[in-house]
Amino acid sequence: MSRDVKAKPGAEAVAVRGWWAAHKWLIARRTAQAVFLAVFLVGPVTGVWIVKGTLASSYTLWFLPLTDPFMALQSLAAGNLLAASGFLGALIVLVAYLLIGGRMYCSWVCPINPVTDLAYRLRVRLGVPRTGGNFPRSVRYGVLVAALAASAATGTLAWELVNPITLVQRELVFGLFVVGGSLAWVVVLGVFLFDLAASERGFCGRLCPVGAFYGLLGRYALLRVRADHRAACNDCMDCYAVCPEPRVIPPALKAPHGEGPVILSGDCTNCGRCIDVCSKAVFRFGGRFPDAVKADDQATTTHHRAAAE
Amino acid sequence: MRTGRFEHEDAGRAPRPGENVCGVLVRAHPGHAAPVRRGLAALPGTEVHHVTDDERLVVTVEETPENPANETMTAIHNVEGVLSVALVYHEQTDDPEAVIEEAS
Amino acid sequence: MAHDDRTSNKQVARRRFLATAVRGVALVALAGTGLGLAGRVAANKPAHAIRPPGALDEDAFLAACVRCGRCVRDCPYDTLRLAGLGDGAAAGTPYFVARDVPCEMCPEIPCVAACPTGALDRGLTDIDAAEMGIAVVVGHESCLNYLGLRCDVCYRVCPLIDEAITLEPRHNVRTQAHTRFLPTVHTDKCTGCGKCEAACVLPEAAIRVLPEDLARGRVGEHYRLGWAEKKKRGESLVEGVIDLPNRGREGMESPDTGSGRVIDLPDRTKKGGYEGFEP
Amino acid sequence: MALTRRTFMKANAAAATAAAAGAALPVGAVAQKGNEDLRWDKIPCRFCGTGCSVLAGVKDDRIHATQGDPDAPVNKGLNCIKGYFLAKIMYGEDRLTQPLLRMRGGEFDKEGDFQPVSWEKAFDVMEAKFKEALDNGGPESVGMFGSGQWTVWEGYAASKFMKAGLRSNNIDPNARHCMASAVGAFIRGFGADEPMGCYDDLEEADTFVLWGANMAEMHPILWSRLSDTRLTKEGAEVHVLSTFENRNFELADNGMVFTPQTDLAILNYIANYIIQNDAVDEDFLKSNVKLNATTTDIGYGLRPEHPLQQKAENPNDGSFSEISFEEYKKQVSGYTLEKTAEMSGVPAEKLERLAKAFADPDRKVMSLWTMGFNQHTRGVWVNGLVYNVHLLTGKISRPGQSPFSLTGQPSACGTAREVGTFAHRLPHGVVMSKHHRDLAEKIWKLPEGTIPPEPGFHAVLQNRKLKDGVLNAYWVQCNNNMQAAANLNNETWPGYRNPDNFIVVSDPYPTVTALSGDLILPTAMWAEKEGAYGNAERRTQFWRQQVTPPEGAKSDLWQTVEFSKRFKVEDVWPRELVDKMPEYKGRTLYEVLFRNGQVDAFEKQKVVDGSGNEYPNDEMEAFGFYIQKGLWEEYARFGRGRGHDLGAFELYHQARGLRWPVVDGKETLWRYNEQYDPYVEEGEGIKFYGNDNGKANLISAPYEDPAEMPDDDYDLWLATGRVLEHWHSGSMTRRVPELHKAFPEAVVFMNPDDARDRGLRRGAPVKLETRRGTVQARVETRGRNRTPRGLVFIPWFDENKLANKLTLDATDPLSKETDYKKCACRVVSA
Repeated sequence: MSRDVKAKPGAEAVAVRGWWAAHKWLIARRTAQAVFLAVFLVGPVTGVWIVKGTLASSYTLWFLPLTDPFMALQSLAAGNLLAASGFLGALIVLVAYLLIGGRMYCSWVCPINPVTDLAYRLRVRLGVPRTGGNFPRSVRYGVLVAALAASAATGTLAWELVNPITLVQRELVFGLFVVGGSLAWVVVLGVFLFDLAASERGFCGRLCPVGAFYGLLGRYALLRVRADHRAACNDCMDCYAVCPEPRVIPPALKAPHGEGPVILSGDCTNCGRCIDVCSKAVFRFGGRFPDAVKADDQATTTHHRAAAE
Repeated sequence: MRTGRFEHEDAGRAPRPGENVCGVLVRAHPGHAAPVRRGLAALPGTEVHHVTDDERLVVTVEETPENPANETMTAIHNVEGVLSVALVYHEQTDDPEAVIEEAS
Repeated sequence: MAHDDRTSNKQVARRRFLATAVRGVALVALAGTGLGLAGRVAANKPAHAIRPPGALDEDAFLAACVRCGRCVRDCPYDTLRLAGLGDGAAAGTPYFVARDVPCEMCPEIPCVAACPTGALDRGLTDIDAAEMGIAVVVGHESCLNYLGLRCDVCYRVCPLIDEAITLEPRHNVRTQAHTRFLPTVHTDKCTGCGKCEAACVLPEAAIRVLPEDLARGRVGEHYRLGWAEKKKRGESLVEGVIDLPNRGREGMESPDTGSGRVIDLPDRTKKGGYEGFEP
Repeated sequence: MALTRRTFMKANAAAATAAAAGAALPVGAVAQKGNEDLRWDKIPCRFCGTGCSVLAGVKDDRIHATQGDPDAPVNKGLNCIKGYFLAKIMYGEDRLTQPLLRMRGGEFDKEGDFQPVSWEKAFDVMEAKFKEALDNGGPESVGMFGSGQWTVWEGYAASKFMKAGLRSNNIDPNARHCMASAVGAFIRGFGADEPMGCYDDLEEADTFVLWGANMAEMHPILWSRLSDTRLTKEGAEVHVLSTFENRNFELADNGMVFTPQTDLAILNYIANYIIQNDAVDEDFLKSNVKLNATTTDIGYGLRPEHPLQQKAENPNDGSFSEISFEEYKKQVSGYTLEKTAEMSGVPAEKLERLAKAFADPDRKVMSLWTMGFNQHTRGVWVNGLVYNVHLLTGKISRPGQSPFSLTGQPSACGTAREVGTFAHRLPHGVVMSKHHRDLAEKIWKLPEGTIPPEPGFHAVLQNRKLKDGVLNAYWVQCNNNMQAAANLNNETWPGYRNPDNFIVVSDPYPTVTALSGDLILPTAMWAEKEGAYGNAERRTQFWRQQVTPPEGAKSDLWQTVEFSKRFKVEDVWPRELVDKMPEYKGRTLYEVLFRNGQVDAFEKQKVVDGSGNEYPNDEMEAFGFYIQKGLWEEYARFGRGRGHDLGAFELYHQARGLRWPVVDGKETLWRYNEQYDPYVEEGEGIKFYGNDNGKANLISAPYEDPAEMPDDDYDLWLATGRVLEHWHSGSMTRRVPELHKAFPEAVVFMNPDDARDRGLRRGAPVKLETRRGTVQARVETRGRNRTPRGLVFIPWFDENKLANKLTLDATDPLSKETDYKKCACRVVSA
């Protein structure tokens, strides 16, 4: 993929399939993000408690404990074994993401995602050069290890001291997120500027150990984006343009016959944006196993350019 | 506040009035509070603020160029009817006439 | 990491790879160090930030707390606050400021029940056993009761009145007619709920709840309290020690000390005084 | 005044040296850091009857600071937490500065909203309403409810205005809720009101018995004196009786929680014990005491149609008749230790220990009581019973041997009792006595027959008569009776809101009472006027006006006297009366009552203290003469030579309070004792000269049940009371943020087991219900008050939780004082 991405990827899809169809998953995703924030806010605002707590750990209605497993891992690294309910909650979340794909969290739940998405769009619009901040995507695994190591070393949940995700969500939910009320908004601004000016899709794609953790978790998930109709691909590159982790596409879209057409990388966030913007309706959500569907496998083994790294 | 200091650091300079202020507790012989009070009033820079029921006198001594505080203290000792003299308080300032801001 | 290894670009690619890799390693190292430092800083909780009942020791608490805020949510009196970034206590952790809203010591301890991690110890079932901190009378010169006035507001608001705070009566030497009732905190009973600090009527509270490590004094292990040891044992720790009678005071020795001073008080008379007591 | 470092250093030096000598420098001798130019002057504390003296520091016409007066004999520089905040009580944000009248369309309307009006308009409407009531219903239809917080001259002027001016005895103070039972028993027993002893007894005695007085909280400074004696005197001991454990129990050597009302039995048991153990001081009894028995089954002071009242054989009968010692002995003999222990629930050994303290001739016993005794449907009886045990043993009128009634208001004694603002009282004596009326009419220069001979409506009756539409024009000054009166939902509120009635409330703040009225008059309070208070030990204290009130606020004295200008004698007196003194024809009440050549005898003058500082006096300015001095000197004529001698006006501005009778320039510490009391001749020993026979009346009275007791529907006792932080209805203390925070809202103190039985945890919101109303509050099972099973306690300071919606308006049929300590209630989860 190069800088020849269109200013408006998906324009063709809009023309062919209509605006709604070309934005279906984006809208669904933004709605989900809003809903996940809203359910936490219903209680404090109306006094009717559906969910108490934050993304770190919550209690839904009268029965459902949920705990962020990465949080649990940090806590474990810091030397603490969760209490039973917290442990159960972590287990539930773990199993859920094992099934649906860990990075679903990143694209459907995480409140930082809209911020970095916005930064990316602005970056493209403004034509900010990609040079400078492009450190390896694998750095996030390093940060993941560093966060756990720091947790172990300091005996505190190290990443949580700076984690913009929980910081923002927590402070939104607890009404602290006001200018002057707390510094969390500075952190958000920092993430935004980092992604805008320093590193393309830098935070989520290269730095965030939460994403890294969920990426590892999502490696064997059942729910996948499939390029079942990859034969129809006209190489318009729109899917690459919108994909936050473009490297995950080629193995499904362009792999030799017999491989694919399922996006199997744990890094895929299941955001579904590629489904939206494809005018040829190449992609769809489906199971991970090739025999689960009849692949319309017309993919060529023609040379293609791998995502440059 | 520096207590117990009677020597000026620049000993050659004559002290200005009010540079040194001492609080002195004077005990009078029983029945002698009144004459002691009069005797102290005659000493320069000395002021009696209060006489307690048990004939102790609350006195302040301000240093003057003519009478350094230590000499005044000695003079108090020599006042008729004085039983004991105890220095309780001492304060020194470089600018005795400085106006202190009034707190409200 | 995928990269093109075609010979024509091999050199360039390798250099580029190395550059990014070094940058990555440096970044990870930086992140690790930064996080480590942040962890240290976060551990420096200000003394006025009191943890909820059942909170583990600060170190263990920071390891356990996932900053979910559920204890804050379940506090019926809105005592607990969630630390925002830059509030002093580690961001997202629960605390309260006794001077503002003290802990009301709910018998069912809902904050502990809400905690999913054990950062608030579920072993705490009796709120009276909570050790959030210890109240300390810090303003001996400003405390109205020390001055002889009758305030004792801290004492009267204490949920463990007469246990955690008692009033120690002392003769008012100045007036010769009144009693000074000195509020005295008993550290083994005080839960650190902070009602006393909240209620202190002074512009700056003369009694304050401090974290236990700041509030507690300790007698050195090299010294024992003789009277306490004797009471514990019920008799003198050394046996077989004798004392000779004092001439002229024979028969008046106290059996305990053998000294001439009679320690045991005589019987009370009808007058309310003691037998043989002459004022 | 600019201060140089030199003078400052000198001041510091002197202060430090004086401190080292253990001596306080006289105020003003040293310029103090931080408050150099505050003008300090003495003033008694605004709150309780203890009568602590404070120094008020004034700057720029505002009290900036106060301090306990270190030389005041009562408190020696100390204060309780309320006194500590005195500097703040006048400066609440909602001070009233304009008269407020309920109006609609520019005119008074009972259902209208409060709107500001001028004083002129306020008095116009008030005048019309009072005249209308007088025309339609006569003097019976006007009334006034006053206060033990009035200054002496305010009470005196109000009493004179009502009783002589409007010829209505319908004036009563809120002291009716507080001290009336004590007064009743003093009069019945000794023929003269107020304690024989004084606070010096607190150091002289070695045994203290607290009968329903939570001194630890309600009289904090006196408690610290009592405690000091307990701590420093060999063998001193404290006995505490209460219906629940309060803070007194902390110091108690013998703490007793008894079943409500059984104090009657306990006192009879003590008398029985004294007799059975030959501990009676027979000589004393023979020469100083007359034995009597009271009429029994006297009802509960409820409305006559109330079933309980109908059942009583001798409702409201206060008569008593002489009996022999043998008869008395027989009457108390039924109160054996076993029976009394069973009735009261107090362990026998504790009761016996208490009885022994009285019986032991070598123990000096001081009995202390307040509302536990006075707010009692047998309040006069139970007050009398404590005198009985003191009289039997001769432990009275001697240092440290003292039955001592404490007071709740700063001038319950000085104003309510001494001035005679009760519905049946005059400055000397009672309205029922021709002799006393004659004296008052003579001093007041009024025609014979001016003062009506029937007692007026007392506090509780006033509310009933308001509700019944008999009392129509009503003026409330210096109290908060809508919050304080019992059964307010069914009696007080309907009375105030009765369309036939016009209610005027004078207050510095918008209290619930003010907001329940029709016209609110903004009042100048405490240091904003010259004043005099009399405390519980007969100590009269004066103060000068320290600051000017907020623009528009006027003192009660000004209000009463100014309003009297609105009436001509012809408006209020029948023609026969006016004809007796033709010189009063066409005169206003102001001229007849206050410009009578006595009250206006003292020219306008400068008010100056010992250091030459000058003070304002707004009333002197308004009326053109030294009205406070005139009222004082006229009032003092009632008492001089009659056992209640007061000193000259100026003397009180100079002294730190004087205990009357003040004779030959000396105070009196112990009355009725030749050694201390100038009224007792040499050789007479003890003489109770209030009674013509010189003897005290011992009045035997039995145990009788209270008006309402727990039953199946309402299964708990309800007691109400106070807390240290708030004074009475909280109208001043709740405006001090720190005090408000210290005790923000009323809670229901309940036994933990009772709470558990009802499924209530500490802090749970509950409904506290009686047959008369419901209050919602939180349960408190810990803290300062520990109730036994079967009893709950709620303080009544909180205007958001009006405890008196619950209480029963049963009163002592003799003193007419309400029992706020006993009724039946239940507690359910809210």
